[in-house]
Amino acid sequence: MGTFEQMLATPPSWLDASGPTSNVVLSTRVRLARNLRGVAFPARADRAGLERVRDRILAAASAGNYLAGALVLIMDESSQSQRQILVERHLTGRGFAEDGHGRAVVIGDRELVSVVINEEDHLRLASLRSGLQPMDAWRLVDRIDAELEQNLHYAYSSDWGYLTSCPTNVGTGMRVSVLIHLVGLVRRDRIAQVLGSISKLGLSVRGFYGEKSTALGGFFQISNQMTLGQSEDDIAYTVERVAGQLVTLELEARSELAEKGGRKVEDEVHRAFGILTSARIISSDETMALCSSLRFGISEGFIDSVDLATVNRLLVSTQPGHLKCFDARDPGPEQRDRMRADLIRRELASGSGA
Amino acid sequence: MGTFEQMLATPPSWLDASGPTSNVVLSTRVRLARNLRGVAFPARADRAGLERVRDRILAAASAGNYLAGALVLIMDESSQSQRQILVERHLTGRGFAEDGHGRAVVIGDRELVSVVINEEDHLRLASLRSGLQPMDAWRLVDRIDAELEQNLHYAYSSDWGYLTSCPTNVGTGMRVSVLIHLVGLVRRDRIAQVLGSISKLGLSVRGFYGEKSTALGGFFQISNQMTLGQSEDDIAYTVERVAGQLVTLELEARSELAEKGGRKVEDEVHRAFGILTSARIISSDETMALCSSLRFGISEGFIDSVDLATVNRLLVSTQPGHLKCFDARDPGPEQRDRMRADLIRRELASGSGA
Amino acid sequence: MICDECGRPAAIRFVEMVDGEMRLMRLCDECASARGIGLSLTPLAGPLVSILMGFLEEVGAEEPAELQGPVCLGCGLSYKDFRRTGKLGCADCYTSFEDELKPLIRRIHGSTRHTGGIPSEASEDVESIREARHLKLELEKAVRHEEYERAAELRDRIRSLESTPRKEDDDGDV
Amino acid sequence: MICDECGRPAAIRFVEMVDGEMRLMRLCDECASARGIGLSLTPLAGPLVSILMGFLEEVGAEEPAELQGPVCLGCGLSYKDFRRTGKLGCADCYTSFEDELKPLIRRIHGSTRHTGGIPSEASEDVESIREARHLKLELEKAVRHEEYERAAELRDRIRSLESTPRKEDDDGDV
Repeated sequence: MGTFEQMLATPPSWLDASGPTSNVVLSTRVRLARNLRGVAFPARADRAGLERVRDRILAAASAGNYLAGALVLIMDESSQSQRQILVERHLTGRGFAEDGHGRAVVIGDRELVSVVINEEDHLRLASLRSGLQPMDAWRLVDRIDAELEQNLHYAYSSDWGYLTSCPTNVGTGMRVSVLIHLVGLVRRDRIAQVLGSISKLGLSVRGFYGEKSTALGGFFQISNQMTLGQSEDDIAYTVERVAGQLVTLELEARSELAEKGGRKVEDEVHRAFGILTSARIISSDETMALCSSLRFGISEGFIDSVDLATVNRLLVSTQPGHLKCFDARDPGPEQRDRMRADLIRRELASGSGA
Repeated sequence: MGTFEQMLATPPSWLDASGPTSNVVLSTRVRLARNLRGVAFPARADRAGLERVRDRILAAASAGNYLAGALVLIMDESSQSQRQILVERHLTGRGFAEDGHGRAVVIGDRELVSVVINEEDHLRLASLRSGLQPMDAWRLVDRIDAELEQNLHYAYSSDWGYLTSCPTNVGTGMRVSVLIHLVGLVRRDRIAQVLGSISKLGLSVRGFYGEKSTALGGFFQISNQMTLGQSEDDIAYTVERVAGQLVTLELEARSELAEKGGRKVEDEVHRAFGILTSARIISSDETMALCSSLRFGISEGFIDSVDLATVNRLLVSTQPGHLKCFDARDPGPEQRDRMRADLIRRELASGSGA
Repeated sequence: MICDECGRPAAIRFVEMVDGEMRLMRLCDECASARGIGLSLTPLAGPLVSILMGFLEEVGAEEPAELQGPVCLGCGLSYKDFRRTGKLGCADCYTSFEDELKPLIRRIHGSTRHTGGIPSEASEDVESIREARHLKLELEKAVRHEEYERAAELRDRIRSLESTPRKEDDDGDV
Repeated sequence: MICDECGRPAAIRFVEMVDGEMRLMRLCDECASARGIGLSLTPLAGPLVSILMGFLEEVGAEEPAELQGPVCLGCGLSYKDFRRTGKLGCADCYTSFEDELKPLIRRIHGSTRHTGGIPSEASEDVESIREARHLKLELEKAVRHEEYERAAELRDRIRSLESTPRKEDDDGDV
């Protein structure tokens, strides 16, 4: 079953850079939003109702094959910093870090699958995998979904499909997100054009954590905007196809960059590595920007003393919540910048290999 | 006797950081300007006259104890890049790198003493030593001067002392210069005030190579302005005393910086080291600035994997002329920035010890 | 209008989607360009921006019930409340506010008809539909790998499964 | 007046001393502050700035000989030429231009009288003077190290050496 601490000590599998096109696509996430029939959505349900929902879903999860041995976190019993860590690991949304009754999270081995209970919807089932594999991730959540359905009755309408708290999720309740690193397109000044076309294809773009990290380091999240009117396969395949095209464009841009930029680009990559292995104080933003250069350098063969998985893990482990967990008290931003620098030096020194 | 190449391969002793207060004062230089009686100064002498002057001085030098085994460079036979190297090693002035007949340089072991012939004056005898030691340097050149006088007749007036081409050198013909690293005073914003007082004490201030390096990295040259009306001892002692006060002020400023700046200062030092050991392209200006941080870091104990002498040598060996000599053709500025980065990585990797 | 980041006067306003959660953002020029929005407002927020602009208008003080529009019988949520929060209260809201939601959902999704998966209990032929769904996946893969013989075989199996007509009159259970 | 660094209009002018060589520099505000001169014009150039400002005025076209002032009989250098280059031509220039050089040298050095070392041949008591010079050095060191007994001894030896009067009437050999 495992504990929160064990989970924290084990890097999530989606950061291990083992999946297809991992040099460009960090991870793929597919989540399904579901609500139980006959119970108000979490925002308008009472405490007793939410706890009943939670217990029904936890029972259904433990009855299936996929989630039987998973870690169960009851959020009413969890600390603020545990919740923040869940957000930073892309397991729950930011809203989940705030208070709310009856909440729980079920986390499968190495965070490959998770069930978030009583966030915006009663149930959000997700799979998060390394590299670009929307179809495979969808296939996995679909199987688990089918298992859960054996024991749960979902709110569903034949016109509108699965009913969700927010109309933006109604229908399939499915959101496919790809965490993609477009440093080449940003550098070659083609990112605005490329992201512009993506929005015309019905996909939306956000930053690494959906916020101002947008511009930093060229990390983006691409996801489907529409959840109604298309089949789940179509949605997954559209994201896979568009992201695949992005990968092609990005790799072209990187080659151009490495060729035309030549030694200047190599210089920048090595400087980024030098600063990461030397700094004693470093902000989250600078870390993101330097890790971006480092990922690019590894992908283009300029750096071979550290691997992609190590850099990927840094992107998450240097977030404030993860740093906090090393210290009983909240260290505050200044102390965090020091702890972050210490962590990065430690990780890059132990260097390569998961 | 040695060759130019051997000289080039052996780091000058004045960079070895062995002298007093070497963490602040890189080196001390004392030079005497002398002209032979009855011969026009170099600017107005004809070729035959200059060659006679040169040969008389070379003969006098080889007759004494101090310069008998020294390297003799006949500049009419030397390349442009050899001349540039002499300038960068602080052996001759910039004007010497240009054409001029009858010029020669006599360079003692490890560049501790040198005689420059037919630059602005017929003869400029200099000693360049590590750390702050104007009195000792003066004592050494005075002994050699006495030796040379056994065989040379100097232009001298009892009113105006030794006569020189430029009236700014008349009298003692003596210039004492101290190459001093005031990074702490620059950072603590006290440099303007401190340098202002120095000029009131009759000393002048210039940059590392007398040019725009002034502001870079806090390297300054302090030297006496007046050469007439004071004894040589007074001149040497004034410079020693003022420079000694500067050292005290600088060390105070560094301690304050390390204390008040705390981890931020340590961070900056380590970043400088990280960039120097990582960059693939680096300009001369950036090198100067980063070496300044590194010297400060070594002096304050933040860095111990590299020693002051190594950093001192980089300040000279990364100059354009020195880089050129690795390549038969002039590599041009871009290629030089690459060679400089390669050299720095190599030197810092071999690290500590002379 | 005040910038959400720095408190200075805001210049632009847009809706950000975070995990399906709509957030109305107001930013000043500086904070907007710091977030790269000067460059990519459109890609960041997509076509939703203009659509939702009117929808998410904030309401001022509480208004009398008769002015708040329809109220859901299942959970008591008023449509006005929904317009403020962007969140429905229960499955019944979809029927209670059907007239209001239809045009909104069409603007969001370009469709008002679900064509995706069906819960087992809501479909008699769920197994064949699930099967067809996975075969389609295989088909895509086969085509991508240029295994056209296998693709042809998969296509035929999918056609035969889909010839079983879908139950269009199933109401679901709301 | 054009900036020596970038060719734009120059704002300040000063004399820089490089190895005893005077250089008239003209810089625009930007290049001046890039060299840290906005901050430290005075320390960089010292009191020489104002003194030499007039001295180093550049001359335009060549002027007739009678307007060029005195000419050195030793090397033929005109004083006007010296004003342009800042360099004398030979030891004789010091006597040929004595009247003109005296005020200049006083402004540069604050003195017109050499009190330093003497070539062996120009002094009969050169050995005692050299000796005294080195003893002074020792004395300074002794004082710095607070070895006052030794300092007292050195002081007495220096006094006895310096009591030998210096030959004030020695003309040197120019």
